[in-house]
Amino acid sequence: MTDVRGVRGVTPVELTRKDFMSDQELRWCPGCGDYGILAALQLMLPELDIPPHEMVFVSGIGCAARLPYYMNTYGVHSIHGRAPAVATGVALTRPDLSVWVIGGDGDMLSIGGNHLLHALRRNVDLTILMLNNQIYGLTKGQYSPTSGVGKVTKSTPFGSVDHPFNPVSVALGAEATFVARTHDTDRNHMQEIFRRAHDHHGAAFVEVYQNCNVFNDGAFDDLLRRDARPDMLIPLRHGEPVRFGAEGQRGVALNEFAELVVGDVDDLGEDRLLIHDEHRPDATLAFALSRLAADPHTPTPIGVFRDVRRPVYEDEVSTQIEAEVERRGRGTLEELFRSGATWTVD
Amino acid sequence: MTDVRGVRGVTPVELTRKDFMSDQELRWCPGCGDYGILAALQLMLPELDIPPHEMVFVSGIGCAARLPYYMNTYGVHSIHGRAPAVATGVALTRPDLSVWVIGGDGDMLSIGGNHLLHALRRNVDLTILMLNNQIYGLTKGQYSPTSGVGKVTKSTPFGSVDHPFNPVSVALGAEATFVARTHDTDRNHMQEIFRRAHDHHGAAFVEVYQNCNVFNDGAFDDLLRRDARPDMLIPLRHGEPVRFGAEGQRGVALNEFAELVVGDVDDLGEDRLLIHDEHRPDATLAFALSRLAADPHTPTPIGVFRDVRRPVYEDEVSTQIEAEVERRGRGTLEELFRSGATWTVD
Amino acid sequence: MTTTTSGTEIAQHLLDRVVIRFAGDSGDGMQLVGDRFTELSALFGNDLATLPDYPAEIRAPAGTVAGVSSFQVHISSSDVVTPGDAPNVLVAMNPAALRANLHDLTPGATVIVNVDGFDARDLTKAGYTTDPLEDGTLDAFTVYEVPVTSLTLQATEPLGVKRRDAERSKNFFALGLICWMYTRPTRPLVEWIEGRFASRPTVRDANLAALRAGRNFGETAELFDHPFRIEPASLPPGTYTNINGNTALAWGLIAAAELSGLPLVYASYPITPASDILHELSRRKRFGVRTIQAEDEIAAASIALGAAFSGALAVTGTSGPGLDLKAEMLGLAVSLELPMVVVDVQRAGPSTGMPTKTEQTDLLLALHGRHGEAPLPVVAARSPSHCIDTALEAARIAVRSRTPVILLTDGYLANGTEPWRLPDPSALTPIDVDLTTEENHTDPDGRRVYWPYLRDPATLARSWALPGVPGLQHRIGGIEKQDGTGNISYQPENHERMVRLRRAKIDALGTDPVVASGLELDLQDGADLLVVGWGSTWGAITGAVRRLRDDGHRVAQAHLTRLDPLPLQLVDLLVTHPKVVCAELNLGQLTGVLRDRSLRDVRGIHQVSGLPFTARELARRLAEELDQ
Amino acid sequence: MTTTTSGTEIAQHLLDRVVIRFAGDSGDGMQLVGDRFTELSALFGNDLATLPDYPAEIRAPAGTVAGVSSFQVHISSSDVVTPGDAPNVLVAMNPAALRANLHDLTPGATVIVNVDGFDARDLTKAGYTTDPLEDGTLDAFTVYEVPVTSLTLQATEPLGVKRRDAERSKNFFALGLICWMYTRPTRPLVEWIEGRFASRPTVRDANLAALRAGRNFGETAELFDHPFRIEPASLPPGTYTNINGNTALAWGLIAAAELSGLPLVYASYPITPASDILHELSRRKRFGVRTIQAEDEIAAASIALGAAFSGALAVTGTSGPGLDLKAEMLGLAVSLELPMVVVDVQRAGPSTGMPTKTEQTDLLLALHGRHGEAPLPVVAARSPSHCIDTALEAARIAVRSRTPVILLTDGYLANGTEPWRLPDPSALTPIDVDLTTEENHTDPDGRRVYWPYLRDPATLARSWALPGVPGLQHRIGGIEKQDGTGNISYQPENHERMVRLRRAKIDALGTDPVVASGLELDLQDGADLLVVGWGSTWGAITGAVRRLRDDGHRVAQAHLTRLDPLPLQLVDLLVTHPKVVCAELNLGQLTGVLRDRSLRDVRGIHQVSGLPFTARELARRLAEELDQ
Ligand SMILES: Cc1ncc(C[n+]2csc(CCOP(=O)(O)OP(=O)(O)O)c2C)c(N)n1
Ligand SMILES: Cc1ncc(C[n+]2csc(CCOP(=O)(O)OP(=O)(O)O)c2C)c(N)n1
Ligand code: SF4
Ligand code: SF4
Ligand SMILES: [Mg+2]
Ligand SMILES: [Mg+2]
Repeated sequence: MTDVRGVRGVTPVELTRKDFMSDQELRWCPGCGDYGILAALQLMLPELDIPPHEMVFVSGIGCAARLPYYMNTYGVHSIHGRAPAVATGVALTRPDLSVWVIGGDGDMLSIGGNHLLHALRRNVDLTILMLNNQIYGLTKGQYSPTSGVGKVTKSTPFGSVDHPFNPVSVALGAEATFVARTHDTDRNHMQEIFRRAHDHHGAAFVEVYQNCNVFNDGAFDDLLRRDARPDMLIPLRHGEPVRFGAEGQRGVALNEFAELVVGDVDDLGEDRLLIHDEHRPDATLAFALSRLAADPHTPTPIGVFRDVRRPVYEDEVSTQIEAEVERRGRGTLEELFRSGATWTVD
Repeated sequence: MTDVRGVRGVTPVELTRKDFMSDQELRWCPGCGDYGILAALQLMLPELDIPPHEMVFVSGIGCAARLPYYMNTYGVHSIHGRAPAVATGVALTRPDLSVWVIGGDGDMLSIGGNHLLHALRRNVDLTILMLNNQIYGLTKGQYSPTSGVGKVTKSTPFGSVDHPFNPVSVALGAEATFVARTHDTDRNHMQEIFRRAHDHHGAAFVEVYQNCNVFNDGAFDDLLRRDARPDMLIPLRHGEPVRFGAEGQRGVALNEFAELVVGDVDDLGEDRLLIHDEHRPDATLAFALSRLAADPHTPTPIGVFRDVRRPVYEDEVSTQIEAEVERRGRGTLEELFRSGATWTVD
Repeated sequence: MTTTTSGTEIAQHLLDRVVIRFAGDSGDGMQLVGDRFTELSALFGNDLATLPDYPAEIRAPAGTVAGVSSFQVHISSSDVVTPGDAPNVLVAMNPAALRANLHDLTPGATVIVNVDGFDARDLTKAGYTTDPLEDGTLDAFTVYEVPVTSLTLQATEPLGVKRRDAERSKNFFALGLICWMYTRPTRPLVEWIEGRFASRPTVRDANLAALRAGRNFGETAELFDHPFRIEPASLPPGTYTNINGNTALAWGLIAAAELSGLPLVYASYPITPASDILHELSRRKRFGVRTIQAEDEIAAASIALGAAFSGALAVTGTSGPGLDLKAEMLGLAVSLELPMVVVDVQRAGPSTGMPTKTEQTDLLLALHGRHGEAPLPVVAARSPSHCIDTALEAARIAVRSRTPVILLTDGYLANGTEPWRLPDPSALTPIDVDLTTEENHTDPDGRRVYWPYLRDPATLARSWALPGVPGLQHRIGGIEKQDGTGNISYQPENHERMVRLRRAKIDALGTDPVVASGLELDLQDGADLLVVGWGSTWGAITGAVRRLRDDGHRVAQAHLTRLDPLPLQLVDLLVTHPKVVCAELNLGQLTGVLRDRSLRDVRGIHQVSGLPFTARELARRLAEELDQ
Repeated sequence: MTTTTSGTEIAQHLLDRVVIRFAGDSGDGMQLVGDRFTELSALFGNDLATLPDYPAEIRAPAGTVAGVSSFQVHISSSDVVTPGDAPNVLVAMNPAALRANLHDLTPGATVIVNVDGFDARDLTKAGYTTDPLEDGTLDAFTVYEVPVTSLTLQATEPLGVKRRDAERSKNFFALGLICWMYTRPTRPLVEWIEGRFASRPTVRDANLAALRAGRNFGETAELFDHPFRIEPASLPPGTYTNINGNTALAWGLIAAAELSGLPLVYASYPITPASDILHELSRRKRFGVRTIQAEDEIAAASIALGAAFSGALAVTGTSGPGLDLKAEMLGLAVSLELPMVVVDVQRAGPSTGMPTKTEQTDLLLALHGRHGEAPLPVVAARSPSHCIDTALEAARIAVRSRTPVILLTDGYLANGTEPWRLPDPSALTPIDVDLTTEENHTDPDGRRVYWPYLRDPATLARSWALPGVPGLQHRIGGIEKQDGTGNISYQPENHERMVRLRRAKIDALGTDPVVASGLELDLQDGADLLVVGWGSTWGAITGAVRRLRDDGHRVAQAHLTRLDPLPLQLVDLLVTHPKVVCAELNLGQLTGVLRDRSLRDVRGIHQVSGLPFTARELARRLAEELDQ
């Protein structure tokens, strides 16, 4: 079999943001949170030392899903909801590539929920960024599976009656090995989380809070207003006690029912503060953290909830093939055709 | 509008198992676990005092999904994976009916995973029984999303490389309000759990361990062999300490990372045993319990993991309609047609 | 006619018709002024038709050609069948709008440009290297250069509005000007502005000021000689409302629910251009409508099927990509023989295609897009308001034959509007549901039992009993069923029988007296040519046929609103006309069906550009066929 | 010929052909003995064809008609094209097996019954009220009553096997008996049993004992006069293997991967009757095959698309319900113009239908089942071993034209077997992939750039560059693309152009020298009738045409293995023959296409019973058409 993968490039000496920018005009609404997310991504990527031609960005349909067009990498803008599965096909075929999946909350949790779950369960080596604006942007403003109860939108003029998903909980319930959350108002945090997600070998799921200023403006303002952040964002740092507030005066501790509670450190007691551990084999701690905030209106953890190692799907597939070829030799058509009973007519 | 729902029957004085048995011949393989599950169901149903004509059983495709044919109720044997959505249509239209969903692990967690998740999230008033045999029975033995890593099946002759779902964790991650687990070797336990699931107002998800003696015989034997049960089944009882073993000598306690650990009660200390609480608003406790056993080969909790109240989807839909009719009166076509600007030509 | 608005010589005061296109940036509010002008003209009594056209889904950068949004309206004192071929008047708010629309104008047309939008940066953004106002580009047209932005700013200055906000009112300036030009009373507009912006008084006042300023500018500036007048059309007496296809469809479904006594359940997943049906129905809680935004289109179809089983008038709506996804569930509905309406608002494909553009390319998908032999009726609306009738017809057929029905509209119908004469609701024909409420068969042992697949001998429809009725419990599924009992059957003869029965049941609709003919005929004795079309092209084909007749040709028209079963007389007509041409917005999907059925050499006229036919272009192509 | 095995008078020792059907309960191992007998006959050198038939998916209660499983094999010393119309010999292991199969026998046939299975309870379970062995039911047949069960028990008793286990060997007794009757050497069978049951010596020994006992019973019992002999067929020289359609398809795909140098990725979701393709490929890790059991059919298609983009020979396989689900992703593949093979093993629909039964009802779904204008090539296999060639052809077309290709087989081909002559692998034609590895276009400013939609002028195929190549980064999606650059374009003219280009690209395959004709012709000078068919009916039609010719009719045959684009000469043939009949296992899906294209009154012969045509019945119906 000839090598069809083309010539592998030598990594350019120094990659810059520009190397990752395509020539296509950005088509999001002015003020859209997607701009900042794209920028954070393009600023971070050069650090990975992977040339753009070894990256594939796969998306479904939605405003968020337009992102691959703006990346000077290989890219597939597929159809609504199917990006995790399309990306699985890429990773399965080409474990040598860096494969990214971009989509919105509707794309990934409504029509595409199942593909996301199975990609996480299989632990395919994908970096999945879900841009959560709690709305359908592209179709001009219907509620999404992450919109809150009571949300008035075009399809819920009397307020939504659907209880929303908590994307971090969903991912953890689906056996995800890496789960994190970040937001479009902190470029550094995004860059850090994107890099961590990429560095994780296996499926990495990142929820990015994103403002849709046209159809759901300010959905995350309670958290992300500059003055609210210290009291509303709970930064997760591996190995450190979970605390927040301008003076670190607030903290998170465990109660007797395996649940986490938020309180003043003075009341909780410093030594009772939860020490965050991303690497627990048991997903419960991460899940408990995800339940701290039912919606982005009470103190909400951001950062890496979970980061554990587990065999990666395409690696295991390759291993089985290699082992078999090793054991019994590469098959030939001659052998294949003769693998059943044969007889000869002269 | 006329009432199209037909004449509502008066509940017969005394319902019996026979009232729920259809005239169709059972077509499962001899020895299949599905027989016992059907029997438990038909034995329990009379207790509910709901006549069979007010029940609808909806299923997808699979061996398990054949169950509705054997029930003397209304029933839809739909297509693979879609039963939770079809049943949502039934419940939305007819909140007066008792709606059940039956399916296998492939039906509900592979092709139908997303519909299950959304039914749970919306909290549609459905009683969902997932008969988990960790295999595709109907299609003659391929691995399922609950089959363990390394499982050799027709489609994985070298052993599966997919990490399986834990159905209870998946349901909890998807905001389920009622989650339980039972198994086909204990008719009383099944009956109790099925009744509890039915009594729950909202979506109730029950995982039933089921033996497929033809394609996956003995998958749960480590737990369910008569002699193994005391040491391998951890019965969950609301308000009671979680302990098991022939003499109750084994127990479950919390560690500092919100995780649960299994040990000898003597080592753990009686007072440190976890007290089970089905009604915690926070799903973490239930999730922690679900993580105790990664597969049915180590001590595994059975019973009700979680049972909380949350507004029910179709109730909320009805409420919005009733409130609007109350407020502004039932609409007429005359009004509807005139709801835009009109003009008259003489 | 069109010449009356052109040229510099004194034009007639009285016009029969005019086609105006408002064009500007996506953010310029062109759809809004188009809607307002349309409503004004409707209230004034003109007949009319509209064609909104907006860009790709996400807002393109301001000032670019990709970001142009336009709204065309055709108003007339006589019968209108299309939104007009080429605009007589183009209002261009910026260079991109001019550039994007210029090629649709015919020489002599009037162009009103907002000169304030024509600075060097704007020109570059639009891709102009020289200024079209100066380089002769517009020589063939009557051009009015109006400083719309600055006049709007001037007019709103006294109100103390911020410059950025004031600029937003410039669309109302343009509207005021056009209202003056075509002698529209602005009273209803003022009221509308007052109502709409009641909670935002500054915006309200700015818009009112801009509107007045535009109007006054027309009256006082020496640019225009005098206004034109388009008399009210002599529409049949009655009360009218201006309606688009999506709203009409929603109303038709509500009417069908009322007429059948079945509760309406609408399950859908948002998709352009079908979403507005969901939006409209979601608002109508007072009519008992239950809407659900499903997790995807498969779920929407599944929910509809569950609703149908439970006794709802079950409907699911979508566009092409969603119809693909519903295929398997539709096959189940065919097998279960449950009533259900499936709306497909077609858009340009394949795949994501061009979501805001129109096409008729889902016909063969609707007819054949399910595995196995899974026939179902397919109907299509022929104009925006006809969506109401089509919804009623689809529901009637679905319930009568216990079958899913596919209802085709498209982007052009969905967003286009026309006046609709309100019917008397009490005069609408009720939909007979004919539910089974007791056992319908006697066992050999004399026991009365319920057989879900017992059929009406005339319609071949199966019995329909709803959950909740004692004694009628039954279970149905997608495995082949024994005719009568509905029990699972793998018998070869039974399968053969059921396959043919399901087809015969659909065919039986062709002769069913309760069902419409599905054919709109405008024949002509001794016609040389029969033009066949279906669905949304009715207006354009009618317009083209009129033109041909005006030119002295003898042309007959047959327009299908039902595609399966085909209308009964159709094959006869195909066989008896010397020439038959089928015009459709695809590569010949109906054409192939007609050729198969009639064995006539039916010729096809196809266009697959995302745009509707214009009557003029169609007439030209038909004339070519006549010449051959 | 068939009469030679019937009657009680001395029959000929030498037979030209025989059709044997083994029938018993699902648990009786009929498929196994059928397979074994087939292999034995293949090794012996007969030409043959087989038809397994098993019940609905879950095991029905033992002893019922619904639970009967059967295996028919047609062996001959001359050319075999079908598994035979009616069995000459029926082996019935119980009353249900007799009842389920009796109606397929013609008078004079031989029936071998296991009388031990005929007690009152067995008869009742099978629905018999009187004993068919005594009530005259079998008067027209030669009946041999053999106590198969008790003789098996006797034979195995010395081994100390438990009764229940010993009973399981009774299928080998029946096999032994038939082997004696048709003079098959049992040596290979003995070896097979020894190998297969090596780890379970008791089972091995019981089976061997039963086999011997059955053989000896034939030799010693006075029931049978003498054995028959069917000489080896004069097949062309070469090495042969007996192969079913699913295995053949899998091998064809592996061969295509080897011939193209592309790695094979097969993504699938289990579904009857396609699952065995997944099973077969999953075993073939030594060939570098990557298989993935996806979460559903949509995911399987998505994974295949991702694999195609990344440079795999991407394949997804399914049956009808799964093809419904793949529709939207196939539309994307059409739009992305990526090579991909989509296998549909058709089964009886609509909906779940009858999963183990065969049908040709997905043709129009394959041709038209996607929204928008989304054409793609469709090919179909005409016999089990032809699945190999068809897989190669599908892959060749897909790669050549950068397009998804639908490959149709069906339940009959999937499980039926026939001898296949092994080709010399080195003589197979390589598949030229023609990847682009450097920039292919020069910008106006002289910069070399990569344009993914630059086309080969002959095939119209677009350029294909794989991720990993520096400088060729590109992004493609389902929104309409500008021809050449592949950038998003909403331009009406571009869309019209692209729609027509995509169709033209498929049509171009019709004249492509690298592509097969797609037509199997067996013409006859002055033929009165042309019989057209497609796919799996080739054997039955060929058999029917032979019969008609034997009866002196002049009949031509044209068999399609490509349905889009239609083979070039086809329309000519349709127009030049006095009568044309199209025979297919649906309600006339190809028939309609032929009528449309040729405007000839092509008549249809349809059967939709879940069973393949028999040559005899087809000949009868064709003769009727000839008489008209
Ligand atoms: C099969 C299908 N159904 C529906 C659509 C319409 N659609 C496009 S994007 C979208 C949802 C967009 O929301 P989200 O995924 O949250 O992305 P956002 O636009 O908010 O970034 C929908 C419903 C489609 N393109 N395809
Ligand atoms: C769309 C579709 N894909 C595939 C199938 C084939 N199929 C039927 S049941 C089934 C899975 C059965 O497994 P499970 O749901 O676990 O049920 P079980 O038979 O084990 O009870 C599959 C793949 C189908 N019927 N429809
Ligand atoms: S609609 Fe919302 S999410 Fe989409 S581009 Fe505009 S602001 Fe961004
Ligand atoms: S295959 Fe397995 S699950 Fe299905 S009926 Fe048989 S034993 Fe039960
Ligand atoms: Mg969103
Ligand atoms: Mg299962």
